[in-house]
Amino acid sequence: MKHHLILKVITKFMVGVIVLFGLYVQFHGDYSPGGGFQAGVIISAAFILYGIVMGLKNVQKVMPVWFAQKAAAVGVLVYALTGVFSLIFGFEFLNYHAISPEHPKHGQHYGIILVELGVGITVSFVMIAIYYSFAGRTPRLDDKEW
Amino acid sequence: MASEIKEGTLDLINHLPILQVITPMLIAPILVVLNNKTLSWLLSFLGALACLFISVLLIQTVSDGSTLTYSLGGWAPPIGIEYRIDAANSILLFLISIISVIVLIFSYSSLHVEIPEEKHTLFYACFLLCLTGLLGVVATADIFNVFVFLEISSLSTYVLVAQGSYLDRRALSASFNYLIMGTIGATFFVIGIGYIYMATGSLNMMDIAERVSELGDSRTVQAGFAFIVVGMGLKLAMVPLHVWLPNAYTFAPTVVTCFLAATATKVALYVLIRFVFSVFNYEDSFVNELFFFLIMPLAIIAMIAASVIAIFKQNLKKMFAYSSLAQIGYMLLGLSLVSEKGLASSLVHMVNHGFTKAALFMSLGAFMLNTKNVYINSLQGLGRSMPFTSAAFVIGGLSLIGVPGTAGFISKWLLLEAALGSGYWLVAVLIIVSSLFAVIYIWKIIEVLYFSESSESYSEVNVLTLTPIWILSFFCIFLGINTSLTVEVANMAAEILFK
Amino acid sequence: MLATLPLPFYFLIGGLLSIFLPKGVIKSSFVCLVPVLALIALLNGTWDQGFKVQFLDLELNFMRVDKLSTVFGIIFCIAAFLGNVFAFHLRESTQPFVALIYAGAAIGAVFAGDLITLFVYWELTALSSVFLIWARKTEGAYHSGMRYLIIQVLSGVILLFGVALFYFETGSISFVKMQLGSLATVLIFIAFGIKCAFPFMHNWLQDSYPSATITGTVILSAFTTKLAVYALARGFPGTELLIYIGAAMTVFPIFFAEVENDLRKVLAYSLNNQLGFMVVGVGVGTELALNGTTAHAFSHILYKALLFMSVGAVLFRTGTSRASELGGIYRTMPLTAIFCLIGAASISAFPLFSGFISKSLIMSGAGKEHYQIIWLILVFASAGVLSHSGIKVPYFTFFHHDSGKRPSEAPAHMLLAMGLTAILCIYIGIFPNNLYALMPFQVKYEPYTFEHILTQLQLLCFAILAFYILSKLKQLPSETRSINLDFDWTYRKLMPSVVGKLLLFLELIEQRGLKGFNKFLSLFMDRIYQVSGPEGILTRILTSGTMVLFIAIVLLVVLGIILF
Amino acid sequence: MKFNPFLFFEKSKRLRALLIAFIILCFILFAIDFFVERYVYFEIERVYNFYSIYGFVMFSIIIFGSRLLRSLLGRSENFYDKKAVDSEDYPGMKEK
Repeated sequence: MKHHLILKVITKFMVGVIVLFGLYVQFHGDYSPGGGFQAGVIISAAFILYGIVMGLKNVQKVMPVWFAQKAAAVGVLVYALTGVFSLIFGFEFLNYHAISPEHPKHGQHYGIILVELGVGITVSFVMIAIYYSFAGRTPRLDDKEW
Repeated sequence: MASEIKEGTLDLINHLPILQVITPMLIAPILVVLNNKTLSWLLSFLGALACLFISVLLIQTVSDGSTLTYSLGGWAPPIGIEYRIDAANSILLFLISIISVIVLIFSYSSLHVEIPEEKHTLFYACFLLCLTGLLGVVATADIFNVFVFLEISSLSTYVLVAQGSYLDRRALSASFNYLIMGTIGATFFVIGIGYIYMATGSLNMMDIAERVSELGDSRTVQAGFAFIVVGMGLKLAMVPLHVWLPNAYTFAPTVVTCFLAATATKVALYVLIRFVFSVFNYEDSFVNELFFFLIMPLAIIAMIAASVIAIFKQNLKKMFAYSSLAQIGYMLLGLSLVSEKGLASSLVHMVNHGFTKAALFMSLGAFMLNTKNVYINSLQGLGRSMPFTSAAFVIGGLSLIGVPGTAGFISKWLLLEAALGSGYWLVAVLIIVSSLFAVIYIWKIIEVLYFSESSESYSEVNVLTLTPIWILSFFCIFLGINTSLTVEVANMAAEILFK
Repeated sequence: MLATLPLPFYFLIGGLLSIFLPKGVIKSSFVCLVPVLALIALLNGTWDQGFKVQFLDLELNFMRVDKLSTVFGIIFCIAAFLGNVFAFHLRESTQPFVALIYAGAAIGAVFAGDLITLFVYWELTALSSVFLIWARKTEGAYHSGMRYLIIQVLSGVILLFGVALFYFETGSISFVKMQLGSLATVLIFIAFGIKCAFPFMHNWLQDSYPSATITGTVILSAFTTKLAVYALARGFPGTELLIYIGAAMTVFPIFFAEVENDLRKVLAYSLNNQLGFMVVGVGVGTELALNGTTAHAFSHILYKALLFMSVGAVLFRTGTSRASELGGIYRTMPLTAIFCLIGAASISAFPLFSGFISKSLIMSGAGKEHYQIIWLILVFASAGVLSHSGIKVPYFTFFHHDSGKRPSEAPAHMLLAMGLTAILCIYIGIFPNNLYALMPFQVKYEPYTFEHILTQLQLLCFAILAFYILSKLKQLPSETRSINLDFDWTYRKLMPSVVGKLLLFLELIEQRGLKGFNKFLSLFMDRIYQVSGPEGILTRILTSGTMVLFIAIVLLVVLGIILF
Repeated sequence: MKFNPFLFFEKSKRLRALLIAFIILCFILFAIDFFVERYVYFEIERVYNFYSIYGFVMFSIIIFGSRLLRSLLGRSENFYDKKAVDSEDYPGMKEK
């Protein structure tokens, strides 16, 4: 893709904007349409776009495979630990009141943000990981051997 | 009970229903983060052990016929997600947990042969997610939550089945087929849920049950029921919808086959039972008609046809996959009698067959560690060179046939009792006929194991591999002698469901 | 503690322990010791309350001890002991183990107070005993054992089904007297009948006993059929049908036994004939007749074991049990010959031998109830017993024309086993009251009256005279290596050929049919996928596609059923 | 062999003596029926020397009947199968 100069330049501009938009969707999820899932997809779209235009090697310099995998797991952990957090403090699983028992409404607020964060992280990195495994797949068998 | 939870104090006993589900879910990502082969085995094992411990506590709590509810996030049931443990699902939680523990012990040595080393961590993570899904499906009382957990378990199952591709590339197409069928099943299921939600505006089982009875004769609800039956029929491999099962079981790694055979189809069947009894009204004519005109004939066809097919299979994993279809037929038959006894026999058979089939598949796996394949001819003379594995296999086989003193006898006896109690003489005869087919295919293997000369000599597998096999065989016998755990809880469960 | 342990567990535990003992004297002694211990436990045990176990919602009783079961328990323990002494020379694991399990199962079935327990042990006798046949380790024995196993297991399955029906009809599973009449009891009756070798269900006996190992046959001969007799005596006493079945059983084996070449098969037929007497006794069903059945089973186990032992010892030394290849062996195996003669005298019911005092109970039982034809048949059968077991077996084995074989005398442990059995046979014959004291009912019967001895001797001596004359006239059936078709022809020859042809036919239909179906299917699919790519892809889509088609059909059916 | 009563009868004279003794016994049994009043279950038993005659005749019937049976049903040993148990020798037993 050496000669796709325009694409490359535009991409470099776009990536930051997309990520920013993703973060917007992420953190306004509890007020406006959006949330972790959508945000995750948008953010991963930035990386995937970068990968498509710049090549798999380059995007993997930015975002190594191992990191994508582990980060996806961390996302799930964030989600689950939020729930366990309230459980440890004697509330039901995922009862956000635990985060701020004096002000349950605040607790709700923080809780949702945390959970959405977990979802967002998981989705974005899982998307990236899926893209990696599709793009990085070299067929082990020739077509004839099938 | 939800109301008993005192806010602000850590009291894990009250959180058992949710802990049962989230323990493996928490461990799975930790494994991926740590990314260490041995550690991930150890952690998953400990996690499964914790699940087992929790399920035992749960079974103790509910074995007096009480119900344990838990509202997620503190939202009261009709709106929030409710977890609801009673005798019926506690027994399944126990089955799933204990099988996962046993299977994990086995995986310690067998996985090296079947899956490349670098994938072990992810395998265990996937396995735990599958466990989470199955436990979640059983524990929850929210029908959409059922769907979510069903998908968690199914998706991880597709991945687990595909891992067999290291030894046999056909695992990929088997997994793909399973994926297509499973997805259609899940779609149907969710369509069904949609219809129900449309008609009742609720997702909580108890709530729906009330509203459905108020609605009276509603086409929407009935169509929903049809979709759910077909969707679950796919997941539990009801006979014409079973095409995915034999290949998936055959080509998946042994660990996965053991686990799936013992739990996955049972969980789907449990969902069906739950819907029939807790969501819909089993006395409604459309439910009864469906059971009488469709499910029972299909169950009988499965019992007979699958057993006959099993006789002719040379690949033993495939043979037992077909035998599983037949056994699912027994369970469906028990259910389709729509009687308390029939339902109890179904539940008991779920547990008993879970142990039996796991024992069989696991000993096959142990044979496979030596012979590298499970074609019947490659087992020649192993009865002498691998006496312990073979003996365990024979015990499992006897239990599958339903020889008295084994677990299989109990459930077949109960099923016979139920069939005769409902006045289906012919069905009772067919149950026995099907058992005789089981005698034939088990015998074929015993003959090869003990009565033919081996061309090669193998050594017995190591103790760590033998232990889980023997635990399962022990259960095959133990549950045949001491029936207090299974039969009493199942009777209790049937009573609750029939209320 | 030990005294309350159910009796069969002695054997089952002993059997399991025997696996771990070193092969040889230790193991052999151990398996001889177990029955003795069990016998002591039985004689001193207290099971007045039974040994009850709750199973599902049923109450099982492992130890229903009354007079009837005790007699059978005692003789089974004795038989197990004698059989194991006879098998002392074995240096292997399977047979001693199986012998104990088998004996334990038979004893367990005898003491079973309910039908479920009975069924469990019923099947266990089949599953364990078949290994005594397979221990011969030849292809023929394997197939024979297989036939045996199938028939025995079939009996168990029928029993199970009968028991299940019985339970639903009566709500009880206790094993007590039943009436023929409902399907349930008929099934149970048939199950008993198979094990008891009723006519047309008898061939497993003649097929399998001669196929077992030398020691295996001795052990086999004691348990299975007598267990069935016990079950009939317990469940169907006084069923008139049994009289006619029993009478038929006494008659037809005589002719087969007379021309059979394999002496162990002769004994198997003779066993069948003896069972007939017992079955008649059960059918008559009076106290006297039931005592007769029990006593006859008791003495029969002993003398039949003795006969099988002596023929077995000859087989052990010469390698054959064919009448056509034996003869003149008395020269070198005199003790075995004497024991064989004692067994023969016992089975032929010579006075002072055990058969005399037990068979006459049944005969008197039938006589007192005025079954004249049956009585005549039984007398005829008595002459028949003499012809094959009393004369043919010892005569062709030990005397007759010299075969030139000069085997050495049987080993010491075999002689010991035979000697003990022979002593028991004579002891019972001389002191019948000791046996009568064990009987389920009070007996007032004196076998040794002058006229009884006289008539019996007349019958036997003139039968022997006939034998002598006929042999001088060269009218006896010659011994040649041959077999005779019996009812087993139906399942060893007829059924395989019919099934084989049927399978061929089905295969033909299947091939034709499948071809047609495939053609139809491919035409159908071709239409749909006319534009799809090459064959390979087409077929792959086809499989997923048909799966989905199935789903759609099922959904339609379900919707159809539910909505309309 | 130290003890063998059968060898005693190997001489044909002794065997003949035994035979004669047996025939005398038969004769006595036959004759004794004149003097005995038997308790009977059935009338047929009253027939003079019923048991002797019945024994003799029935034995003969058995012999001839079984010969008839063999002529009808007799087959060669490997009728069912060449390796059937009927025709095989007992394994591991060389004639000693």
